[in-house]
Amino acid sequence: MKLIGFLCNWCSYAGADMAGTSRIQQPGDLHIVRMPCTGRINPLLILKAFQEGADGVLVSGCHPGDCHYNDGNYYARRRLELLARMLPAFGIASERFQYTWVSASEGARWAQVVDDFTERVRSLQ
Amino acid sequence: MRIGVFVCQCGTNIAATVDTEKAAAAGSLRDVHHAETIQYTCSDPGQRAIIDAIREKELTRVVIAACSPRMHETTFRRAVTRAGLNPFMMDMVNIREHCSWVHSDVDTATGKAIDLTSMGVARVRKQASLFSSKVPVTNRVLVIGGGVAGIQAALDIADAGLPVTMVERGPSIGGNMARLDKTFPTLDCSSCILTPRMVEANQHEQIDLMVNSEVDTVRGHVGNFEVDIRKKATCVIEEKCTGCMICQEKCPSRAPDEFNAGVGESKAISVPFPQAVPLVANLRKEHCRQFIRGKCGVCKKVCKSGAIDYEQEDEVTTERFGAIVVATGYEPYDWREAYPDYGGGQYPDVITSLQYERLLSASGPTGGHVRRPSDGEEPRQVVFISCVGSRDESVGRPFCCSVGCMYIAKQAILTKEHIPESQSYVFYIDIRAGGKGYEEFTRRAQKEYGAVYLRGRVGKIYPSKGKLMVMGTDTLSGEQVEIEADLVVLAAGFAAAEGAGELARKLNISYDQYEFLSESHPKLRPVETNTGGIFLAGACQGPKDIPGSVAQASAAAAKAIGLLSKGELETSPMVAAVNQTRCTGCFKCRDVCPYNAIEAVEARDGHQTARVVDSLCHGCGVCNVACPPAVISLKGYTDNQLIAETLELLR
Amino acid sequence: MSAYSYFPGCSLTSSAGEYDTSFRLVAGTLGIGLDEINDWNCCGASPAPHHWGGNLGVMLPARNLHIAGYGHEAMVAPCAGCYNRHKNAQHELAASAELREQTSRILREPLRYQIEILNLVELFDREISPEALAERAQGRLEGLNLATYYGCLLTRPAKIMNFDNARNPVSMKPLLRATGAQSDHFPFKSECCGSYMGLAKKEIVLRAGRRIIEVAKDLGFDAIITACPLCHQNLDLRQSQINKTYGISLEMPILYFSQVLGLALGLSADDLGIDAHMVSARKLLAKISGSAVDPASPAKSGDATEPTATLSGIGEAS
Amino acid sequence: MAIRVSTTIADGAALVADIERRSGERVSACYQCGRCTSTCAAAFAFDYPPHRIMRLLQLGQVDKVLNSRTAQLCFDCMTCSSRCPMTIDVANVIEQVKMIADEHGIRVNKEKSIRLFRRAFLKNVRRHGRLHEARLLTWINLRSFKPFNDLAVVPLILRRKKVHIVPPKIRNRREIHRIFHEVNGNGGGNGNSDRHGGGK
Ligand SMILES: Cc1cc2nc3c(=O)[nH]c(=O)nc-3n(C[C@H](O)[C@H](O)[C@H](O)COP(=O)(O)OP(=O)(O)OC[C@H]3O[C@@H](n4cnc5c(N)ncnc54)[C@H](O)[C@@H]3O)c2cc1C
Ligand SMILES: Cc1cc2nc3c(=O)[nH]c(=O)nc-3n(C[C@H](O)[C@H](O)[C@H](O)COP(=O)(O)OP(=O)(O)OC[C@H]3O[C@@H](n4cnc5c(N)ncnc54)[C@H](O)[C@@H]3O)c2cc1C
Ligand code: SF4
Ligand code: SF4
Ligand code: SF4
Ligand code: SF4
Ligand code: SF4
Ligand code: SF4
Ligand code: SF4
Ligand code: SF4
Repeated sequence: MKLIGFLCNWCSYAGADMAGTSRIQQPGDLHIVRMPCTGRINPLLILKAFQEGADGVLVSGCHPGDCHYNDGNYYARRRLELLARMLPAFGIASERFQYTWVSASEGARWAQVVDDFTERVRSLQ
Repeated sequence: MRIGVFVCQCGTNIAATVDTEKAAAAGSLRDVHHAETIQYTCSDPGQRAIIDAIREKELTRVVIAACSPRMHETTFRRAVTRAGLNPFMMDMVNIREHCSWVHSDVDTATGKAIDLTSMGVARVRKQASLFSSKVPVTNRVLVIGGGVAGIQAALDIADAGLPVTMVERGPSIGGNMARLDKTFPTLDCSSCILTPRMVEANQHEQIDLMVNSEVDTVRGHVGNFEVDIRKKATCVIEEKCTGCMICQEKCPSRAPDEFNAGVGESKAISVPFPQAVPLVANLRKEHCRQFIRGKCGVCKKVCKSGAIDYEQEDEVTTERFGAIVVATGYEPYDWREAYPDYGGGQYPDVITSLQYERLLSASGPTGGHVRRPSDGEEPRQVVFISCVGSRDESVGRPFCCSVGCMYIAKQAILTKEHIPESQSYVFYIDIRAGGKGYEEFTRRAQKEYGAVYLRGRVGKIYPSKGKLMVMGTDTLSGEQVEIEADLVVLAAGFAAAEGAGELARKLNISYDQYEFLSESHPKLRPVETNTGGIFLAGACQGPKDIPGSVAQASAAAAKAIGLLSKGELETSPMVAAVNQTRCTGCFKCRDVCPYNAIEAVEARDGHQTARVVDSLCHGCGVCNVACPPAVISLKGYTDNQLIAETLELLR
Repeated sequence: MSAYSYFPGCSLTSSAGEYDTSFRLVAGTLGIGLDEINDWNCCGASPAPHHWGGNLGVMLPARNLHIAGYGHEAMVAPCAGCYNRHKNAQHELAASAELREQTSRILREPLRYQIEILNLVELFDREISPEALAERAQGRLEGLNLATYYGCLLTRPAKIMNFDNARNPVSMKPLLRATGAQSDHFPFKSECCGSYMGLAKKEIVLRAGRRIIEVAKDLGFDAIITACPLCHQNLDLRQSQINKTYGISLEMPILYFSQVLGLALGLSADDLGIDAHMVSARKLLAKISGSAVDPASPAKSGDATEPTATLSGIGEAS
Repeated sequence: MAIRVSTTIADGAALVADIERRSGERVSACYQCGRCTSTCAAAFAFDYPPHRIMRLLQLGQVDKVLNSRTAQLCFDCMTCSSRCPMTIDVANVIEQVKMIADEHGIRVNKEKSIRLFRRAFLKNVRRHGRLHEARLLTWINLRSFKPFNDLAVVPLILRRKKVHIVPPKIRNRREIHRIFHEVNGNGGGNGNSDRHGGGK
């Protein structure tokens, strides 16, 4: 399975680092791409990823209100919610896409997110 | 294009689960002309190997698969610079935190490491050289919070010759340490060591002390912050007040005594405590008759200096700073709601340790004679309970307060010194005494001062015939125990200062779920935050004792001084840029930019186009997505790079 | 007027008859309709779940829930034990389709189990506001200081009972205060009274009971208020045993929540079954000004029953 | 486990795992603060106070736990559970110990009366559908050879009309019999008593 995770550098990427530092085991399907901010994520990039055969795409950023760039994640949320609603029209099960928040101190939560998302996509295979 | 791939083994940290040789075989990818594994890439020989390979193989781009870029990106950017490459021609791939440490299966981890490395190669192939520019910085530091940590940081910075503004929201600096009686493990008198430093801070010509003040808004970024500071109206003109306390004496309105942690009473107008710095009265409107009933005016009448001004209003000033040190400290956890079994605050003789400090202190409400609040009697049996609101998941406070064990031992010793006939009992779970001389200190409390330590958490406290019955357990003997106490002292846990989270949001720094402010790296960047130019000192970052707070304060000061010492800062080149010839002038980018970093310029043909102001752009990339013709692009994270990286995985 | 399905439970039909009587009386006075569940059965109390891996403890209550579900949205179980058992059973039924199927098979009908289950405090809290009660009570219970006693079963386990704060229950307080009485903090309000150990392991119960009553007395309470027949039994019925065993004399009246509300509403102490208790509440009644009770009248002795009657019971059971 | 265990029933670790599964609790979460014991009204009568039960389970000493009087005496009041700082449902853990002890036929002699009580109670309910308190009382006293236990209060009870002389019965007793039959038929202790509905 090929899963892609687009993570903001400040919160979620650091949270994933924290999961690593704490050695919290996770399934190995997800590949993380570092972004400055979830606000940098172009929905078209996600569509493209699905088009090229991604089994799932996960986007994770800072909690609302905690964005390193003040409100980049609000822009992201607006764009990505729209995308999520459109996915079925492209024949992509909406379960294959998830948008969530993980902070730099939430290593355990990150691992849980990976676990759940992987499991969710796997059950669709 | 000649790309080099270096796969780090990190000793066994990576090599134990990732077959690094196989990962390096991404060397067979297009444009890759060199690949090797290195045992410790960040070490000196490791870096040298990279530099040598760049030179020998004439590499033009480099991928390093190792730990998190948050750890060593700068290290390796510097290394490739030494080899003559543009620092941004290097890209890191995280095969440790995101791979070897979270997978135990070698095949899984190796497969993923190969994927991630190839993705890195795909990405670096599209990378362009980037160049940073320099901006001048403001040579002034803001210190928020005037506890021992804030004072230390301010003095260190001011002594280095930089002007400091210290913003304290209370009426005096000194923080919680000013409330303490003696300090462990040496038992020196807290105010004897703190007061001189408070005075020094006040008199230092480089330090501008602002009490009763708070930070309103923060703009700008490292090197050039612009801060609005609100000085709250206290109805006392600071410059005129001499601290004579006549107003306090004559004021008819009682008010809680905040400095004494609620033991004892004060007046609506008061000097916070005799050693306060600045020694100035302040009036609390919520308790003052003049404001509640519209009539009194006594203080104004008796003040010989004419310092009272009921019409005073908040003042907001704006200042520029190059760096900020946050030292907002802590508050004792409000245990009452969470521990109804301990009376929930209804028994006057169940008090917190901080309140007990005030009862022990010669400058406290009882003049240093330990008297219990209910009837003023001298207690004979004193029970201390540790970890109240600490190490307790059921009330959402799983962490250790880190000082409770120590100050309980201190207070048990002091109790014996004050009342030789007294007997102290200490309920504890583990005794945490990790510092220098600490363990010896807690042993002394038991051996020399006869404190009886019982290992167990107390179940219930209830009043009975003028005493307090403490029902607990001694888990070491396995017995339930019950102690008749005259006074019960709770080591209430550490909580972040009220509003710490809100301040953090203003400063754009992160904080944890308990609102303790987050350091950038727990070991290697313990005083930095994730936002450049903002540093942490003291208990605002997490539970800490005085030595720890002071050490961190000096470290934060050193960081701030270091930052400003060069007079200018290199800006990150990872900013957005507009392809002006194709820009339509719709300004969707300007609408979304959180930093107003986009301005309009007139092109030669007269139509308006967008331009990014490098020094204002933070590189978030929000504009990149908003631009309809996709002509504004974030350097280092261009669409091409992200697509290449993604497609490489799905290949 | 809202009608509730009513589950009295075994205790309220025998040893705690006065709880039943006072509850019905107060409910009637307040216009709360009660329909007793037709042909209800014992909920299994604590031995059932402890004995057969829990399923017996689910199915006995399930039958009651099923019957109560005909035509009612909510049922009230004044006995804290019954309340607890039924809520537990409901929780387990909700979690297990297998259990639901099994129960349906036994009942030979698709099981209905989702009826809302209320305890008595919850019910009154819903049906009368403190302000309304205060108006009707006109401070009748002024001068009393009443200890609220919740015991274990009303609030625990918190995740399932979902009632009040398990560490610091407070729900009786507003209504008690509305009666004009004082109700100070009682530190032993959620302490265990010894539960059903009374019959099998008396020393535990006596010790637990002693402490609860002693502390209440020490703190100057006039009575302990409970909403559980088992608590009542352990504190009232056994008080003489406590006194005897420890050579003390406690004399602490234990009243049901419903009885206190009844007194506040001006109902007669006799009708509320105050004298059914072992520890007389007469002194306490004398303290109340303007009460409908005549403090002078001596405790009524119940119709004397021949003690031999119990012996026949022994004969049959053994 | 490096610690020597002298388990007579089965391998300690397996049973601890079983207790954990049934209760949905992790015994390793306990950090031995003793608050459960501090709050327990019955601990004085136990051989192992609740925190030591948790400790013995952590060490895999299941035999001691299964044979303990604690397992029989604990009345599941959940005071400990509601106070545990680690939010462990201690009472539930002990409850599972008790059930496993029952399933293994362990009889803790000193605490016979409690078993007797439970049996008598259920027998009573099974027969009538409701409980006859007087009968229960006398039956237990006879069986436990303490015929005068509680007898002093009996006349008082009777005088206050607290007990019916005629046993209460419900009409549809067949349904009750079917319930008893069903749970018996299913072999009882199937670990379905997790009151959190399947663990945490
Ligand atoms: C009972 C007790 C006894 C102790 N005994 C000892 C001891 O013997 N030895 C020892 O080493 N340690 C002891 N400690 C720990 C010691 O108190 C702390 O380590 C120390 O006070 C931390 O200093 P600080 O400057 O970081 O924080 P603080 O002392 O809390 O100072 C923070 C300051 O920041 C201000 N502030 C907060 N928020 C804002 C804001 N938004 N804007 C502006 N200002 C703000 C506050 O008003 C305060 O003045 C004890 C602690 C307790 C509770
Ligand atoms: C088994 C163990 C495990 C640990 N695990 C952790 C952990 O997981 N996390 C953690 O945070 N901490 C851990 N620590 C603690 C950690 O090792 C220390 O905190 C840290 O190494 C201290 O760094 P330092 O630079 O002060 O001292 P050191 O690492 O001791 O460095 C001092 C250096 O000074 C040199 N030196 C000494 N004398 C002289 C001299 N006269 N002239 C010139 N050079 C001299 C020495 O050769 C040495 O290179 C652990 C410690 C131990 C023993
Ligand atoms: S306000 Fe006036 S009276 Fe009060 S302390 Fe200051 S100078 Fe003295
Ligand atoms: S106006 Fe009166 S009440 Fe107010 S502070 Fe002054 S003296 Fe006190
Ligand atoms: S320092 Fe001591 S008192 Fe404070 S939480 Fe840690 S163990 Fe408890
Ligand atoms: S001496 Fe070391 S090992 Fe022992 S308690 Fe202290 S920190 Fe732990
Ligand atoms: S990258 Fe972010 S900060 Fe920079 S111009 Fe674009 S929106 Fe503004
Ligand atoms: S969004 Fe694009 S096209 Fe529009 S002004 Fe900005 S850069 Fe130009
Ligand atoms: S209260 Fe909880 S953590 Fe403490 S000893 Fe008991 S079970 Fe363990
Ligand atoms: S449930 Fe058992 S162990 Fe827990 S407090 Fe009650 S009697 Fe004690």
